[in-house]
Amino acid sequence: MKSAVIVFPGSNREGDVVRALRMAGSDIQKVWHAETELPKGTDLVVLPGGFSYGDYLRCGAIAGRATVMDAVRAHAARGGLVLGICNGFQILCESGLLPGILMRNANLRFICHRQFLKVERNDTPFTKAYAQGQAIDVCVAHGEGNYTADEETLKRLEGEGLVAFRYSDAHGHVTADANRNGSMNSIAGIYSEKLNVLGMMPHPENLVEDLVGGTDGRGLFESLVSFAKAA
Amino acid sequence: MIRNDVAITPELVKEHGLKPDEYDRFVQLIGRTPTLTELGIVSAMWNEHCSYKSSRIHLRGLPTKAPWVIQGPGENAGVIDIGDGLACIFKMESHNHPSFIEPYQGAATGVGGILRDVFTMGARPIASLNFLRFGEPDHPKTPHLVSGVVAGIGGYGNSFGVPTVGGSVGFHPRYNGNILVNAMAVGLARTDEIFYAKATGVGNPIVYLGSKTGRDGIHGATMASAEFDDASEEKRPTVQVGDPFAEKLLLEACLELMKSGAVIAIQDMGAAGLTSSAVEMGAKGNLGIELDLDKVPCREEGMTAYEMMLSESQERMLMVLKPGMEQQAEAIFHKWGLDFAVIGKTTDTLRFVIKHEGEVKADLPIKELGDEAPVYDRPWVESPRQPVIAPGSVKAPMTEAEALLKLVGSPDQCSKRWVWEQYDYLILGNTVQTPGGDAAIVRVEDGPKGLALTTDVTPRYCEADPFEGGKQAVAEAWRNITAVGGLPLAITDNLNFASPERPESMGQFVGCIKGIGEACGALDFPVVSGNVSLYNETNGQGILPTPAIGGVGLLDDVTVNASVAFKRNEDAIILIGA
Amino acid sequence: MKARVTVTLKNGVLDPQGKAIEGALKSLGVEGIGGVRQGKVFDIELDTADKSQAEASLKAACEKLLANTVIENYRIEIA
Amino acid sequence: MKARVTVTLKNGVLDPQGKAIEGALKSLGVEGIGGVRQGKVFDIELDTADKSQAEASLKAACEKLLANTVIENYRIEIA
Ligand SMILES: Nc1ncnc2c1ncn2[C@@H]1O[C@H](COP(=O)(O)OP(=O)(O)O)[C@@H](O)[C@H]1O
Repeated sequence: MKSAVIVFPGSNREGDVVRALRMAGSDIQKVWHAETELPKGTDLVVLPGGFSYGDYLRCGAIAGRATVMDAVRAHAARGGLVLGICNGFQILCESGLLPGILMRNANLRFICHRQFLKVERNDTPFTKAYAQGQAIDVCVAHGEGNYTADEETLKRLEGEGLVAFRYSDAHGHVTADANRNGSMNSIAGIYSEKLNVLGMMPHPENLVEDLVGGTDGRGLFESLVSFAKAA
Repeated sequence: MIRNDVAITPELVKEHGLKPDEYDRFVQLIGRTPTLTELGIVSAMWNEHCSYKSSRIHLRGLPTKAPWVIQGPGENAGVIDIGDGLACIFKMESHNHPSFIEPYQGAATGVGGILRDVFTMGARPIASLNFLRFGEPDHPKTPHLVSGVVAGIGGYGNSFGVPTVGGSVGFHPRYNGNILVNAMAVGLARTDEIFYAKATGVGNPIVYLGSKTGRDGIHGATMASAEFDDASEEKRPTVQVGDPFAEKLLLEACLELMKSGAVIAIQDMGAAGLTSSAVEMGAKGNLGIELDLDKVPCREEGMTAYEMMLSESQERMLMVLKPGMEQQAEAIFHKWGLDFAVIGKTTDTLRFVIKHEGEVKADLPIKELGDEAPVYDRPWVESPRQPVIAPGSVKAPMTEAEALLKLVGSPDQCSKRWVWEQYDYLILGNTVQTPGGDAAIVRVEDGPKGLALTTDVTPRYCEADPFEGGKQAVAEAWRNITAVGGLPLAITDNLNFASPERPESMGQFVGCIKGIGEACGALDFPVVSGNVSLYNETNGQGILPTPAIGGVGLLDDVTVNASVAFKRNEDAIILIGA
Repeated sequence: MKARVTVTLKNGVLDPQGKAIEGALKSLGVEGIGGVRQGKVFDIELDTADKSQAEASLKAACEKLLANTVIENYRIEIA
Repeated sequence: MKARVTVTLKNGVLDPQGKAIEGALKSLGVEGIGGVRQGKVFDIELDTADKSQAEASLKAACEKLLANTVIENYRIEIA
């Protein structure tokens, strides 16, 4: 599998996701934000975490309009896989690839902590390695992860099964306590209509080794690699 | 001919923080009355912060050498060899006063400054820590200061992309009017790719890199005295605002430029900005420096030479480049969207010459600005010994259970999770031990090595007995590192004290340094970098003597480490030590 | 030429920041605050002296970047 | 009663956000933008009908929370 990791000037978790992808067996190329094309044969585009352009206006707003995003949109339209993590999720929302927006956390603070996620479905290219309803242990690190969308959009996301992950407790129960940033319906990640684009706030790439906390994040990258190999 | 359009009055000299005898010394040195720009330059070079005039003779006593020390105090940061061709570069620095005035920006720019010190030497920052002291929790200012400082540290580090892995928070009424915000940064470089401030070669280009220069941080009192546009109704704020995004760009651009082989010398523009960075580069290299301020990228219109030389605008660097490499360097900086300008050259005159708008605004002997700075052996008195209290004579004020509850519920002892949850401590994927333990551990690249990092001091011990307190602070850092399985290698220190002009607080300073030196010597744990912050007091009330120690240790195999948590039911609990 | 662009949340869009500020003001003892909604202003210098050209530029700036028109409204005032 | 509070950076204070936006607008091909500085607006509902009381509350809100008076100015407009 070939992954293209897009690097914006203020990206800062690209190294983390490169490491996770490499461990899962992917080839990786970094792509500078000013590029107009993706490398030939790209299976997966990754928008990594960070503060793409300082994120002073709205997170991901400037990056969502960067040159390289036209190529990413074309890739997604062809059915290609796109994964946006944290700032990457914000960029996907700002670029129109996913609906809704990430607003300031309910307590207005940046929060970094371990967090369980309930896997809503395991029949997508991103989650085959997990069980449906499984609670996976990952971490979050963001100041603006409060998922917000209008009623209609929410209804559509829920109705069409496009919610990928929800904040939950260790048993997969979706509780108010587990939803620390205040996201609507405890949404931690969503898919595009065709299930080929995933945006999520938590960082699976930071939990791929026992030494640094755990391995529950691996499944996501392994799912992607085996999906691409099968295709 | 050097013109002087502003009369240098005793008041103006005083506003620049120079004592009359210091000013006389300067006049004698240059053989004439200085210009306003020159007065500004010398006030920056000879203040306590830059010249270490009250602390220098005492700091000389600290052990700074060991076989693994590559660079001790005197550069932007200390450097130690950690094997495999890798060096660990680290330093701690205070931003106490700015953080009291504007907690968010003060703390943020403190983090930015120390990160720059580390990457100026060619290192990529891999961890940061902080040491914080606030006044009483009930003091009306405390909540505002705490939330601003913590948010500022997080805001800068999180965006820059370095994990904040450790630190310390404490409260005491003696910090009511003077909080402490000390930040430590740790970076990694290859031992053969370390960069220094020393300029070499005559006629080499001096380039300015990073963000534009504004009127940030120019001293308030001098601001008022100089004739700026009276039209502006608001008093110009002197607060510096941090831009972590620009800093991240500066990091990447500097590292890329260093790789290209174009860099001869580099110095970040910290406090006293362009002045101290340029003087340092020249003086260290035995060279003169000539700057043409018309070339300096400015954010505001009509900036004077005085303002440019004293601006503390953040996220800026000064470099000496190999001749002929300017274009290549410029291309790298433009790729990262940063300013780049050749603003001067090295000379063989040993003079610091500043030109602006066709005039020479300053022409000073460069080495003397540093070497001839006043040095004081200030009077000090030994801190009075506290009586030893016989344990038997103390009556228990409460039961053990009550005491335990009170202790764990106290602001100093309670969990600091609410602080470090606002820091991204996981980014880079190498945090093996997170905040909340004795020392943090970060893996070095992909392993197998790891670094153990901690910041410590117990100020009330230093108040009770400076010598023992200084020793204890080093010992505690050493113990924290060994407790997680690391071999302690070296420390950085941040000596926060009250006014050196009061013999009692000078006595505390001297005592603590002696204690630190003694412990460092005994433990083979040298001091490789540090910072002195004096005059921490308000209305004659000094802070507790607070020499913060930042310790670094090495784990050869990072997978073999110990943590504070009890692991299993029925495990034996063993108490060791004297 | 100078202009000010004001970007505010559309009615009905939740504003966690405004809510939090409302709460904070109450706990600081500031009386009589019924509700708060936060928006942004941009003070913009324009290189042109032609008003209609300025308006076109500002509109483009708002639509392309300054406002997220899914959730935000914008208003342009040229000084 | 309704009011709007506008908070802007004082002259000379660095505005990293404005700088980033300026750069982005240029690279998006929006012409004629010379400079951008970003501020905040707060649209506030007041529980009172008494204008002077409202003014006092708003002033307190600004001084205590809405503006960082070390680096920001504020302006209150009551509708
Ligand atoms: N400001 C801080 N930043 C990061 N981590 C902190 C901070 N303050 C405390 N911690 C974490 O919590 C632990 C306990 O805090 P504290 O009691 O203040 O320090 P110590 O144990 O060094 O006396 C520290 O060792 C550190 O891991």
